[in-house]
Amino acid sequence: MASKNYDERTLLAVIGDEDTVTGMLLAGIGNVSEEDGSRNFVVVDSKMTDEQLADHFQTYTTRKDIAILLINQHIAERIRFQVDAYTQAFPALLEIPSKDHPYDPEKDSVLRRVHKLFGE
Amino acid sequence: MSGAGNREAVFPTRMTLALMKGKLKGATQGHNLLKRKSEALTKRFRDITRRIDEAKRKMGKVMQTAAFSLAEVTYATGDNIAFQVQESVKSARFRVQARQENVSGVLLPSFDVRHMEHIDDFKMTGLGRGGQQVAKAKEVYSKAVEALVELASLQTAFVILDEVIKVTNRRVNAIEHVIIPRTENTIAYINSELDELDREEFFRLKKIQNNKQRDAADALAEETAAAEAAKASGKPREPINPVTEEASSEAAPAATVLEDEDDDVVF
Amino acid sequence: MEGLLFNIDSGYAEALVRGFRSGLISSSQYTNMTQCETLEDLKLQLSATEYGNFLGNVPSPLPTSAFQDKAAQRLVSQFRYIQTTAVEPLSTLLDYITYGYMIDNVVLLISGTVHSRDRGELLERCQPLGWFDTLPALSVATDVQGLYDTVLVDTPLAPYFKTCLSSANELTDMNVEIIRNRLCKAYLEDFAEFSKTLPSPSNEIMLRFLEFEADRRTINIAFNSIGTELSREERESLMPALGSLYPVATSHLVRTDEPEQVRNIIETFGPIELASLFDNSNQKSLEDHFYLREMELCRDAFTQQFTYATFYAWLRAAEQEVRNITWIAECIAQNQKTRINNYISVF
Amino acid sequence: MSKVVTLLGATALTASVVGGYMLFTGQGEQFNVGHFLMTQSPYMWALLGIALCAGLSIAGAAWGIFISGTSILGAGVKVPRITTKNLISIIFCEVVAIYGLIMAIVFSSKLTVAEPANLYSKENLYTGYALFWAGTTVGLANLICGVSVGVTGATVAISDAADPSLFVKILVIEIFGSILGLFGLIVGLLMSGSAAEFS
Repeated sequence: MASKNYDERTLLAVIGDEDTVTGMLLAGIGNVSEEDGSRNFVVVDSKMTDEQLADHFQTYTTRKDIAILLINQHIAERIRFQVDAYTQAFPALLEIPSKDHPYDPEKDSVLRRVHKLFGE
Repeated sequence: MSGAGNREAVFPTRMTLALMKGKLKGATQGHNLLKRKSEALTKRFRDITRRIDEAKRKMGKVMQTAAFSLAEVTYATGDNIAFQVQESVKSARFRVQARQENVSGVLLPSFDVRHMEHIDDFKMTGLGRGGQQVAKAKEVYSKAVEALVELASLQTAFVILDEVIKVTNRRVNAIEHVIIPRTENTIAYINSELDELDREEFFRLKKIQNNKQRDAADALAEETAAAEAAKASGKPREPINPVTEEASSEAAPAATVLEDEDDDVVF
Repeated sequence: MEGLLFNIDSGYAEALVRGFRSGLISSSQYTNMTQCETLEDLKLQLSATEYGNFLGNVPSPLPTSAFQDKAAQRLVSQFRYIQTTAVEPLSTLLDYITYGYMIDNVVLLISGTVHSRDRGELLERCQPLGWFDTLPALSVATDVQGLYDTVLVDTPLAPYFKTCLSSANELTDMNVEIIRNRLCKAYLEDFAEFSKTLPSPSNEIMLRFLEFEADRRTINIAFNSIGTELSREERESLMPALGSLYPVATSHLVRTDEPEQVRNIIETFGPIELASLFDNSNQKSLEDHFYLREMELCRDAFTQQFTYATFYAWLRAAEQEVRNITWIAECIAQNQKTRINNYISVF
Repeated sequence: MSKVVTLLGATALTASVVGGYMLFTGQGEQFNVGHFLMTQSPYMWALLGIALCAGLSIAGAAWGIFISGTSILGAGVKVPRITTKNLISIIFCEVVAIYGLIMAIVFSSKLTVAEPANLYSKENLYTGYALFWAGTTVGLANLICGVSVGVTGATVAISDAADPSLFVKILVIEIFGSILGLFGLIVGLLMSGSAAEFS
């Protein structure tokens, strides 16, 4: 049963700023569902509220066809509480840097756990 | 002494003792095995953690290169293709497939990249201008996403391993600090109870023997008296009785209890 | 003769444009800019140029997009200023320049409409230079015919759409991109027709620009259509019937399926200036070469006074400058110092 | 440009049609240039010369000022420092008008009242023709000079705005342009010098 669960998860999803999303789409991860037109990517701009963002995050973490969820670090920062609370293995949550916000390992929820484990 | 509180509620019989001894052995063995599993997993875990740490740092660089290729596209096309790209998306070309890997009995998923070669949503992007840069950006980003997928595999493994190791460690600790001491306590208790029982039995036997000897002495006295009186016979029954008593006390204690009114009614 | 009559209508505007052109960043200023370590430094460097404190209102940290947005805004306001001072035939020429952006906007709206996106968001993304009053109404249409009948017939782009009407009526992504390129072709050809009516030497210089633009489109389409399912006829319908490659090289180019072949054809049939396009030493891409060539043309155009081509050249040079600034900002922001000298300094 | 050509063509056509009509309807002898010249008042020629001299000079100057003025204004928007310096272009153009004005004054000093009987005397006819052609020479020379100074002035303004070191260099060219008007002036003076006042 579990393996069947994995098999259905073939997509990557991305929550990010425009440039990141564009790049990911160029790589070919974009998918628009034929049934309901739902997308696996969302562009976060300054107009999007934190609630909307949290909703998107919720949607993507509960969708059954997503294997990996990529999220820009500075966007994850806005919903840090939720991101830190998320510990499921599937979909894998990955914080990625964006163009304007270089990667800061100190903020990454997983890396923080890593560091905690090593007692750093 | 914790013996009274932390033990299993069992009747201190020899069978339970054997059972408990088996259990203790099993627990010790399980503890060893689990400990080893936990160590193996931890080793793997540390390895993965280190790789995650590395990969995460590397990712920063990879993503920067990728973002830069997008800057080249912007430079070449003169305007932002973001919107165009978002609109022409239909179906994912870049997919992943989860594969499972067995590490010390733990199924760790890892993602494999699958390129759907026949799908290309952006064939037309940059047709009039900047097509080469778009193609290059596509390539660079594909590489970047591949690196991300690898990282995601590691991270998923990390999350799962973390969980599994926690569970295993909990089990190891449970066995080490709860089950083994309790079983040992139980065994000690059963042993002490059995010893007690033995002593009682011994005492009882002694008492019975005493009684029997007294009876025998009485009988002898009577007999002597009788013999003296009549000089008749009736001795050979006495040694058989204690043996039968002891056997029946093991096999069917109820009968003995009923028989022996003066026995301890502890059990 | 142009000296006698040109200044009657356009002397002021031309001098103004030349003033703007003098304000373009010089190569020494570019060199200073490439030495910057952070975007704040770059902002400081830019404030020493004509840009002044155009980034004054942007809060820190500066995103690179701010450089692009603000610089583009500034360019648009300059262009609008020129437009308000322009009279015939300069105003028509400037209108023609904006048609190119209009095409982009129309295509943007069409593709947005196909995917039923929010209209306000779409309009925000439109090129301000290509704005026209009926633009917001575009999003009502669902097929090309409807689009043409309801909205576009009133816009200057209407004649260009004629070539697209014959094609498939349904709007899909593929079509949208093809429509864009067809429109561009029709636009370029029409622009060239118009340029021919300008007094000499404006017509000569303008044609040089437009033929170059046509060559660029042709080569790009030839390259980028390799590996797509575009038929020969379709490819041909996208390549402008203009420029130094038309008709001989163009007819060969539609039949190519190998990048190497494209190169051979251009080296065989094309003019000598285009042969250097494929020199990919020092990391220059095809696009870089095109920009370099365009900037050479711009520089040449400025040496001739009393022509309308000055305006076109200025706009192109200023656009290049916006790209350069964006590029340098990107390079600084992303620590890619090795590539930072890839900008094209115009003057 | 084409309008000018059309206009010239139309004029030539009209002239030849009228001329042809007169020739072929037996009035050919009215085409008598000598008679025409002999019967026109020398005052007419003299005044026409003065008018052309002043008018064309001022037209040239105005055109020049216009050409360089628009450029100076336009360039001055972005580089205000050039406006004062480039007033010299305007002055050069203005000088051309002054040449015409001076010549017109010199010419009009010859305009004295002649005896009606002597009106068509050789001297008076000569004075009339001399003033006419001197005025035309000065006027045309100044017209072209004004335009040339104007065009160069526009270039000076724009070059100066782009690169201040170019100002003097191109100004020299402009000065040479403005000297052309002086040539017309000198020749005009010489031509009218030998003409006596009307008597």
